[in-house]
Amino acid sequence: MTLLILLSVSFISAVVLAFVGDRKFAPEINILGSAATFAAGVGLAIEVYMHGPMVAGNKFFFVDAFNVYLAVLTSFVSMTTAVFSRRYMRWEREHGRVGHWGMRFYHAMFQLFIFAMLLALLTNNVGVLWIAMELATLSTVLLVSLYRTPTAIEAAWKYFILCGVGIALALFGTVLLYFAAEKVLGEGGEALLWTNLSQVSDKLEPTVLSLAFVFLMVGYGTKVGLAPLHNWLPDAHSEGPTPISAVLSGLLLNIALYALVRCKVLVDGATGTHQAGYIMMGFGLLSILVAAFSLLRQKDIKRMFAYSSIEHMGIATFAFGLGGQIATFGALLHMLVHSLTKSSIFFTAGHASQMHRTQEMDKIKGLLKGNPLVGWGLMFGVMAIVGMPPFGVFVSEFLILTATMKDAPLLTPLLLIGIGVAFAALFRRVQPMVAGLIPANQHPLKAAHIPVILHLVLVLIIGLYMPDFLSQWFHTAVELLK
Amino acid sequence: MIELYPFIIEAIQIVIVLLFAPLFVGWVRMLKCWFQGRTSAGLFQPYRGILKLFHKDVILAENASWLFRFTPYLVFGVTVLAGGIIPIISLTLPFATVADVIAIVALFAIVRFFTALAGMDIGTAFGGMGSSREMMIGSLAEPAMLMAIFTVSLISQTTSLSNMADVVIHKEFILRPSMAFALLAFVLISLAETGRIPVDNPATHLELTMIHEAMILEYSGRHLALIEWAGMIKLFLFTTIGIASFFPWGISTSVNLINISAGIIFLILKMGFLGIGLILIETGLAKMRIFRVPEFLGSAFLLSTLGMLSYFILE
Amino acid sequence: MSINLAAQVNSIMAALILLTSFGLLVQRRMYGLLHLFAWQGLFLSISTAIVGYVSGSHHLYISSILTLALKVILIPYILHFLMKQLHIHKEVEQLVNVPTIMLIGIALVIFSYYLTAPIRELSTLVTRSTLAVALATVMLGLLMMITRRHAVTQIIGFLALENGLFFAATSATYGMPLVVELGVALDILIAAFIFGIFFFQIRTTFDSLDVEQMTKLKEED
Amino acid sequence: MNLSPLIVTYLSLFLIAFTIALVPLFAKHQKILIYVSFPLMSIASAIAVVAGIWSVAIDTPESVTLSIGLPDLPFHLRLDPLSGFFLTTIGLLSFFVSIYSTGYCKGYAGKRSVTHLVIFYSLFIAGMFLVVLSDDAFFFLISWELMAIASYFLVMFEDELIENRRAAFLYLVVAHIGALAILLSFGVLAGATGLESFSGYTFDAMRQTEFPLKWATVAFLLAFFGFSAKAGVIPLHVWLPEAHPAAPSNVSALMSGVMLKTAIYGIIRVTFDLIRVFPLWWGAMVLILGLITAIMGILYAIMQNDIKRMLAYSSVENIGVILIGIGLAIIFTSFHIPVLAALSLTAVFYHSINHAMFKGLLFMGAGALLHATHKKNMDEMGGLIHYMPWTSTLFLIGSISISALPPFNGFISEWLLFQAFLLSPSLNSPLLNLLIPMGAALLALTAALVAACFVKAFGITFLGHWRGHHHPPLQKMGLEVNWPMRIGMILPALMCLILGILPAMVIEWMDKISDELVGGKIATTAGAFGWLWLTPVAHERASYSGAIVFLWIIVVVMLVYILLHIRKTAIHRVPLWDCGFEKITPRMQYNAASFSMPIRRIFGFLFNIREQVRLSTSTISPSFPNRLYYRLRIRDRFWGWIYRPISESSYWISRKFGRLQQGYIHVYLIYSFITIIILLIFAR
Repeated sequence: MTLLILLSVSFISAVVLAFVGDRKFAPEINILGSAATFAAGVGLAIEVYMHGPMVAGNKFFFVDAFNVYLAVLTSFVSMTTAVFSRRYMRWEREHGRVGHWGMRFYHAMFQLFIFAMLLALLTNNVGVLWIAMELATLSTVLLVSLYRTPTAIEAAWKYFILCGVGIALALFGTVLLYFAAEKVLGEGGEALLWTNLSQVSDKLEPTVLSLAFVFLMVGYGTKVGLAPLHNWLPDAHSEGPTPISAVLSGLLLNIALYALVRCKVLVDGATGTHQAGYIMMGFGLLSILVAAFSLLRQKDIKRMFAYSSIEHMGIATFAFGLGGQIATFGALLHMLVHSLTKSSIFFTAGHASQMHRTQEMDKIKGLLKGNPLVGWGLMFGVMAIVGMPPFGVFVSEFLILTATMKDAPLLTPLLLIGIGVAFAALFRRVQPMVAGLIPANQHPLKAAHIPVILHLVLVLIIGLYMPDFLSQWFHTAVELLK
Repeated sequence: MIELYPFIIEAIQIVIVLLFAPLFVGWVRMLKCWFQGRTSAGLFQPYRGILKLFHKDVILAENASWLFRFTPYLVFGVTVLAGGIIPIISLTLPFATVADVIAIVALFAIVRFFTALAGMDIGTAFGGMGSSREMMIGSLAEPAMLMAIFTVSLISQTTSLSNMADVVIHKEFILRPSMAFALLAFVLISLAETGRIPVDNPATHLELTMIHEAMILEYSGRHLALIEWAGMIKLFLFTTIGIASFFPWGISTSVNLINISAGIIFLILKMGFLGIGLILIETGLAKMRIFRVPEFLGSAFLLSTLGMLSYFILE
Repeated sequence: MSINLAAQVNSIMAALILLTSFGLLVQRRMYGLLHLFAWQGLFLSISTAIVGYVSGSHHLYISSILTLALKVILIPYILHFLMKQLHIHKEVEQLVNVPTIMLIGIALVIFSYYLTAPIRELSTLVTRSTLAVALATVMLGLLMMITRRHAVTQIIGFLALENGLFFAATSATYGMPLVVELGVALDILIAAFIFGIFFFQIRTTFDSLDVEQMTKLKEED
Repeated sequence: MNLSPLIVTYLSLFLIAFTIALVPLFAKHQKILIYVSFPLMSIASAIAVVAGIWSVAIDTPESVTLSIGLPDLPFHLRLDPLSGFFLTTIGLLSFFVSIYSTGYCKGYAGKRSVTHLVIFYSLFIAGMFLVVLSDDAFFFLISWELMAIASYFLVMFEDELIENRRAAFLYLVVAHIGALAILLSFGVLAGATGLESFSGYTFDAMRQTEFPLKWATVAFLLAFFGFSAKAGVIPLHVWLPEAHPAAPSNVSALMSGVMLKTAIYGIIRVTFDLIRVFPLWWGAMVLILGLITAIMGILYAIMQNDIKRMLAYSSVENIGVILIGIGLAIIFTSFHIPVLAALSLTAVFYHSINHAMFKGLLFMGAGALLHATHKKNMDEMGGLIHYMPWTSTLFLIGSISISALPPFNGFISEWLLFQAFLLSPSLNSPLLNLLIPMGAALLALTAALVAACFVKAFGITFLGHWRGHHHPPLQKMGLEVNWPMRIGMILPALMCLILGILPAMVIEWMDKISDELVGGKIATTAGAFGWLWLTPVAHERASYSGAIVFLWIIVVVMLVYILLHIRKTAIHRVPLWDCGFEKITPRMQYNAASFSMPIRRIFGFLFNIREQVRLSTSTISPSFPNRLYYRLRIRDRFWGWIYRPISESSYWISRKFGRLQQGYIHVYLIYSFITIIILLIFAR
């Protein structure tokens, strides 16, 4: 029941907003819808927490510790993003960057996007997962080109084509998966259900599955933003409206990674080797390095943080690939803290670029004095994202790095280089933005402070005191992913 | 009950240090005059100089600070303290345990530190120049000195000068290469530390060659007297350190009065000969340019390090 | 129609699909592309129907009809409409080094065959040998997207790639579950609308549909 | 509840938390904020000192597990003698500095908000306390980075200056990379415990594990690298002379005085407590690095004209000295000579607390100068002894102490270190037999150079005439700093003296630490002749009595003074003798650059020096130049050797990676294409 509410609220809000999305009260509806979704998500989480994993809707939906935590996270971040977008989009509209239609479109698509992500998470069907992923792409493609600038259209086109191709390859992988599962589970819908697949994974044909994994890896990996398939990501993040960048970075990447990890578990079960893990580690490592070194040459604030997302997705992918209790725990935690932190960074970065009327970092200065919330928010957000304790990202990086040191010590120098360079690159850019005197091109702005503070406080709390239910959750999820 | 006797010997030694130091300087100057074919002013001229200075008024620059006035007293006090520690006539000095040879070097470092500061206090170019050069020389001479003495102390397994001398006296005499290196280094350093030719010339006030004299150029009256006196004691003490580490034979090892007297006589004899040696060096060499001094001291440092190395490698 | 015959017909369809893929790869004219694409859809639809007949799984007929409606009628029509609107139906695209592209295409086919060989051994289905063709179609679609510089041709390449997927789904496995196929079809439909919007946006912003112009966002300086 | 050192420590930490909580209340009233928070911080620090001294004295480790942290890895705290000692050191200096800050920060009131300063200052001290208290890898790193972040913000306090920002950035990057290395080191250690669960991250688990040599070496090297980056060991030191001067002086005092010590603590903790394996070459490596750091540090210090930079480089030198001791301790432990190891460790501890005291004092003195004259460049100061009698005297005491002159404290630790060198017998290793004499030689050279350095610092700054442009700058006595600042400096000066004249007592107090770490004691012999005498090994071998030296000097000076003043002689104050010139000007004095010129000449090859002399001659009399330009630039060679190559190669790689993304969608598609083909081949 809660499951149905969870999915339907966002869908209904999308439909409603498609008609009234340009009204004055539309942002409130948006917030309300997301809040209801979040409440339903929490309800679902409590149910799962109490009674364990469940299958619902004629086996169509499947909820366990792994996806319910992501569902809660998704609905939470989308709620705070909705809160943020109220002030942010009002400003955009007042300054003529979006019109009536744009607003309508924006609000409707925002909700549809959330719906697609939740569907992708909660569905039991590998095929439906694919459909939902495609839907998530399609619903955001036109949001990226919302401002209709040449670069925005270029970014959206690249996003559309690259993710389209990627996801098509994932479908091929899904077909192969079905091809293998069919022989064990028989024809029909049963053969595509996670719940069934995971039980018989050791009976699936290993050669087919390892081929399938390649396609799934490249397909969903494109969406995760793993190098060298990442090229759409910085463009899309930098050109779209900031709330969209925040959810793309904070949520969509997670969902794609979720799909990947689910597939990896199946493949591992079938092949009995660690091949899938090695592939993921390779992609992860490459992404970390490429992103870290690309970070050094960024000039655009949102583009820079997009690269940082690639880096962190690389870390999480690497950790999932590494496997083992501590690394998997770290990876799950990393997904959580990264999306909280990164979305709050995008919030502040968005405000910062509004204040200076530009996304060029060289022209952004004196944020600490100009708008302490934005300044300190950005500063602490970046501190958190680069893995400074006591923020949560540090915890996950701590676990991942130490686990790597134990299981694959020869790779740690590469990880270390990546993390170190990313750290230096981010700080080199952020410090001049927050420090110093207020420049002439800075305009005062009423910032949406709740989402930023809320996210950062959460990340801080996770870093210092992880609640029991959360860790139990993770532990259950770790067991699932073994 | 603390024995009183050693304290009496201590007192005697300090008196000897205070009185013999000018005498030694007088002896050296006399020898120098003879060597250069001049008529000397006599053995006791240094005493007369010091006394005269004590009776003069003090002329002080307007901007001299308390540090400038305090330095002579401190320099004198520290030097005398060192004189109470080094075994000159006897090895059983109660003060000998106050400081070992490292501390003695550090005591001389205090002297240098404050003299250099005093040189800078007035704010003349000469003072700064003297201080700068003095610190340069000191920073090379001091480690070399330490190394030379370390070599001896490694052999005797102690850093207390009295015990070092004790060991050398009582051990069988062996020709050690390390000792030879150390001795050579020590001679070189002593020349530098006490401001003798070829490093510094105590007899001139030629502007650009002064080192020690440049620092104390502004002193007068009793301040100058104290500093001069302390300088003489320093020369004397360096000689006695050399004696104690390399030629300790003759220094009294007990508190016996006869031994003490013998020790004093031995001291006078050794000093006499060392004075001649010093003059031979001084007349044989010319004053170096200031930037040749690092080479000179560097070779001393090298020699002393070689001494220590050869202890570890050869012995 | 016996199963054997059906399999033979299906193989012919597969060959035709592969042929059209090659045709798409080297066709310069817009209209020609469109027609080829429609033909490919038609072959796909027929193949699906045959597989449905052979396997007895009736939802494949629905798939077949869906394919027919979408890939043969609707999307070509939309594309046709767009081309008219954007005045590009007469355009001829420059292609570089057709022989090389063809050679790569052939290499891809061989590669696909090589890859799917072990799987073919496993399969008990009569349509098993078509998996290689499906993979080759996917790869050729990707190759087409790589070699073409026009937005419309890129999209056609993309759709051809999806055809390959579809072909894999039907021929290798006797079709995915219906809900999945419906969903996929829906997604393609939405995608068709979106690229329609895109063509207009690109056209109005860049004055042409040449994607080579869209190289502002890059890391090189 | 029984009162125990750990509970006292809690009290201190709670007080710090309370102080931070108070800050928002007074954010609008900056003066009150200063008057409330800094005294509270000084009380908190004083309490920590009590706890530290107590815990060392009772020698029973106490540990506690907090209920926060990771789910299965709650924060572990432990107060053992080693932590207690460093707690004492940190607490002592922060006690003094907090008093000083009350006066110092008043200078900011009305000019800029000190709210951040207060918050981060408190967090910084709390972070340092927690570093030495933490007993698991995770909490250690949290505290470690808390310390780093807090100090980063403190360095960036005056953020409108671009060089401060650069310094802070450099600092944070090096600190973070160091922290990552430490993290990996803990990863190795935790991995060796099996890491079945999160409890493998506790230090206790590591203590109970025997590490295979290979992994122990990896862990040691990583930890050493990480801690060295923090401690400023050459060649990882370049951030230090940038960051320490950039911070407000009270913070510089803490950073140089005690923050560096946390790195020393880390090295000792990891090496002697957690790993407990002592291959010879570790010791040799630490010793060699220590020697290089010491000698290079002090040479760079001599070259500096900025007083705070000079002090920062001098901290590098002192860290080198401490490392020498650690290296010797490792060597002796590997040869199973616990007494000598204990002697070296005692020297290490002694020097740690000494350096905290005198470097804190000196930085506070530099702060006082900055406060009064708003200048950092020595060449613009001079003659301040007349205007700032307190500051000058206290700075002099600091200079004497750091120059290792008796009877002050610096001498004791250096003396102990020399003893350790000299007592080392012929060891069964040719390398060491070469290394130990060379080490002693370089240490001696360092000690002598320190004196030269501080003669320069004190002489140029406080003596002579004012060198600034406006002369005389200031009315007499108008410059002296306020009382809180004076007290903040008087106390460490007193500590310098006390530590200098009562070493036997102090060593007896801290002897348990080395006993616990290397199983050797020296206190029974060190204090065998009562508190007056320090005889580290045996009476015959070496002895020293700081108290007697001190008393003797006082007595003789007084005696001579009285004797000479029985007969009154007049003192005539006269103008300076000007050598016959018309007028002698302050510009004729030796300045900082000229003072260090001889040493610069001798050791010039170690630096990257560019000297420019240009004469501008008038056309009338070409042989008499009317102006002479002199320009001197001294750079750290390590910039060119290590840092620039790293940064340049990073940018080079970055450019190469940038080529990946050249904007053509076709190229991106080709990536996908190639990726999938490669993977397919791989998977087949």
